[in-house]
Amino acid sequence: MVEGVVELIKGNFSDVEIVIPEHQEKRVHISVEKEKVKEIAKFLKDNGFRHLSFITCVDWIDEGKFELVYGLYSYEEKIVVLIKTKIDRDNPKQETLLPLWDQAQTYEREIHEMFGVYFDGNPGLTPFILEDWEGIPPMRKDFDSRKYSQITYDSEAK
Amino acid sequence: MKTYELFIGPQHVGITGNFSVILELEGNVVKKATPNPGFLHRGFEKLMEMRGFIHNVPIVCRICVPDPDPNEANYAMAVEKLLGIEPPPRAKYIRTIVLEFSRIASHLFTFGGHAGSIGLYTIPNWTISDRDFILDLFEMLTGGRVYHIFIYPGGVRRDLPDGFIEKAKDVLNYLEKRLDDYNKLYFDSYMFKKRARGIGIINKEDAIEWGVTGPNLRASGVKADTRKDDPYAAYGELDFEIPVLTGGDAYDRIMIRRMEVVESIKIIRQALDNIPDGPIREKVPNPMRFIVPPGDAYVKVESSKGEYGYYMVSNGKDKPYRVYIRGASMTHGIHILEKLLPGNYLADVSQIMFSLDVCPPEIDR
Amino acid sequence: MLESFRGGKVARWFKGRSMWLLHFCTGCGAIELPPSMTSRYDLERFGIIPMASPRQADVLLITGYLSVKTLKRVITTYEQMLDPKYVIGFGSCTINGGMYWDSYATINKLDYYLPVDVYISGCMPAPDAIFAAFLELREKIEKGEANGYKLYKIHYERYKANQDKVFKNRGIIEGED
Amino acid sequence: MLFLYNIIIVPIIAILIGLLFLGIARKVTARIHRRYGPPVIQPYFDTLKLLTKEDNITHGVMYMLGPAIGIAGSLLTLFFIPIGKYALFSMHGDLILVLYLGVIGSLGMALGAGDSGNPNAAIGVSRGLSLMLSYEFPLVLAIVGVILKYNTTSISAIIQKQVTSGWWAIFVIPLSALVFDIALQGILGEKPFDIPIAPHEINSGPMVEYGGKYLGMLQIFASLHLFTELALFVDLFLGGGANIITFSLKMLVVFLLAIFINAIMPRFRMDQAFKFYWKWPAILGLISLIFVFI
Repeated sequence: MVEGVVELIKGNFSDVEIVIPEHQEKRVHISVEKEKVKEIAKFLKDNGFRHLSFITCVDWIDEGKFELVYGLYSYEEKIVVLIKTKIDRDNPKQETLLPLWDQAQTYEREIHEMFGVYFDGNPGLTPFILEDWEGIPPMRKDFDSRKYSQITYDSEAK
Repeated sequence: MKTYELFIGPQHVGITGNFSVILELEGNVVKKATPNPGFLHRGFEKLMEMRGFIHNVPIVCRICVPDPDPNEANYAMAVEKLLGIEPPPRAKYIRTIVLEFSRIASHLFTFGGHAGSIGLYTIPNWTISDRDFILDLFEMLTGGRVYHIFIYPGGVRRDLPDGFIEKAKDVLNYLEKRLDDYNKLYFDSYMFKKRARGIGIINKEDAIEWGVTGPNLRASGVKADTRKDDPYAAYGELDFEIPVLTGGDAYDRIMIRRMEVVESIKIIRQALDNIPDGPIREKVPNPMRFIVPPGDAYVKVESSKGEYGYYMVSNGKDKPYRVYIRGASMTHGIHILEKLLPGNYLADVSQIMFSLDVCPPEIDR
Repeated sequence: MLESFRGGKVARWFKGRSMWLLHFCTGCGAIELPPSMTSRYDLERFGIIPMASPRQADVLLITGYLSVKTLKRVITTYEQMLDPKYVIGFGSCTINGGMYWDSYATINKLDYYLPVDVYISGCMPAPDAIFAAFLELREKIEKGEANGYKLYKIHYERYKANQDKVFKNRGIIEGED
Repeated sequence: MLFLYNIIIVPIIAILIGLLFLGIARKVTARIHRRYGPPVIQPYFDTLKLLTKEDNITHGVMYMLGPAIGIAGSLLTLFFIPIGKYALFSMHGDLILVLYLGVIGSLGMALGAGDSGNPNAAIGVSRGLSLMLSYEFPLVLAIVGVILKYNTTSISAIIQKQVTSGWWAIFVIPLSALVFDIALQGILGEKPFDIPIAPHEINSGPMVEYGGKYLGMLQIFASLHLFTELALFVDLFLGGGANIITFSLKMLVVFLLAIFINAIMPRFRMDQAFKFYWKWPAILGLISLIFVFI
């Protein structure tokens, strides 16, 4: 149950903000400091949340922050927990989750490529989906896809 | 022994789409596999940030080509969650019917692909042409064969046309009959068992740890299905089983899909029989000013490949602030392939990919 | 004499009746190819079968949008094919970018980078449309109008300049360096 | 004069019939797939189209010579195999000679494909040679059975003895015929033994770099090869034929059997094929030999 999970987290971590979103069953959103992510992920993993669903990133350009979102799922409780943390946009660095889940590699590689977030301790942040990409990572809000497409693809070379 | 490099794809018959795996081989045995995705990258997540909430409906279905409807359902559900509305019951049933037909169509495609990869070309011809009957149904219902643009936020686009229920039942009866034919040639075939048994085994613990989802997870012995665990559409009201096998090899991964086709037929029959009357669409904001209150939501459905999730963030404007799409093949196609392929023969590489049902557009988006 | 026979009417007639297409799913249009090749529609009745290697194929189907990463492979593949070779642009995406017109990853007009003989409009073109395209290509071949491969040689500078504009690093195709 | 005439006319007939058989195979397979299928003469279109394509690649001398060696090897074999009543060359021991010559064509292909420098082709060649190693053993067992039964190594004499006794060898030594037929599936490269050209695994294997006129030559080689091997089966086990038409019909029956199996079978992996050939057909061949001795 959602309440059980909330109690569990509250009992072990004091400085986390827990939100149970409206209209959404079986979801718990928690916000933590970026240093705490690995610790809390490890705790949740030991308590049944063994499936790393996804890792993603949201670019809050007005605040100057990147928000990393980790989705964990428990096959026993059947609840999704989203761990959110905000990191600095100018120097985006975060500790890797590789020691906990091997498959974090795939997601971290993608975020590195699409947002330019650097994951400390991840050795394989090589180009993934894009090839020979130069300039700002494409998923950032200040990258204008429409303009890029117009310049690059809408006209012939002179 | 000397190793050499072999490219499987992107231009290769044994690849599940536009995708590439670079193999390091020692003789006939794979030593290292490096999947190289990105050939189908269109930047959907970026495109969706540039389009209004209602303008995104036609493009989301393009994300996974063989099984497009989970995308539409996911997108609609995410918007509904943020708006705080529920679709009417009739719309939920119609969604269930469409989703399950889409699952059968996708599984038939997988059977064809896998049978082709072990050299049995009769099965692709049969399954893919039988899949066409489902596409005909879709054409009747939505007007499109492959992309349906049918599941809207708040409901569905059209009601069932006249004669649809009878025609759908005919197709189901026909498919059920055809499954016996496939059995004779494919599922019960001695050669199929000989080729597929014991190939690419994922055991139960690894399956959970590596993030395997969907039919591939159930083939490894974990009873987990979003349709039961986190019911959406009308699945909570219908009676169906979750088939589970324990082998975790290519054979079981194909057989579990065969069992799922039977369950899907059962689900559609129930949905067709019990479909309630009523409206098909909940009131949504004016399409010209489709504003969604700020918030974020993670929704997921069980697609034919596995857990298919959308994480949507809205900042109260008329466009989504960010949409993240979690395709099931993201793990299956990259991480699991890296783990599974080493140690196998070159001859089984394509078979393993098809049995995992890797769908490259989901990875690249 | 041999040369004139090769380009002659008889040879063209055979070419129109045996179009081998390359098994290369470059985009989502490839989803309609299996239905058109299998029992219900059966492209093989026109002598059209998929071929595994570019050396053996005559027709390159560009099934939908092309990301720049794929375009690089497609051009290499096209250059590996033997003359005479034909290109069919499949779906709206090859004509003007389709619904990915503002995407940073996909090209908009295939015609800038490769000579296209026949276009199929729509998204996605149904098997009937594919059949129509192949029959039109056959007609063009028989009339000797399907000259894309010659144009590619004549205007190679132009095509290459366009290709170089979108490739940051042409070089050899690396898998994983 | 007649001799020279035949040396030209026989190969042409063989190629035409071989290509027609390939067309029939495609049509029959299509019908099993519940498809309409291409016209029966589609392989003629394909071959002629391939021969008129321009070639703008080269991979070295062996690459170009490979198909030629293949065709030459097959032609040589063809001349020693009686077709209908007519045998171009006939002598004692020609059955053993045919066994040797039959390999030359495939070796030519292997040399050519190996020169193309594509790893897929190299893997295909190595698979092809391993497959040859696997089916040669049961094949030889079957042929030794025939030789011992009729006490001669001349194909013409074997046909003669079958015709005079009134019993075809397939009824006298059915096990040997069965073993030969299983080996034939591998020789013709039909499923479950189409391992060397498996498209899903190695992108059509040895042929991967061949295109244009070289592929056209390979088509001709394939048709000749098909004709030769089927003719050998008909000669050894079905009592040859009175004229070319009955002979072709007998060949067609054997070929259709191969096509039916081809359409309903997945393919073996190489190690499985090797094990299979050295197990069941080998045992059956040995049992057949014991029966022949008794």
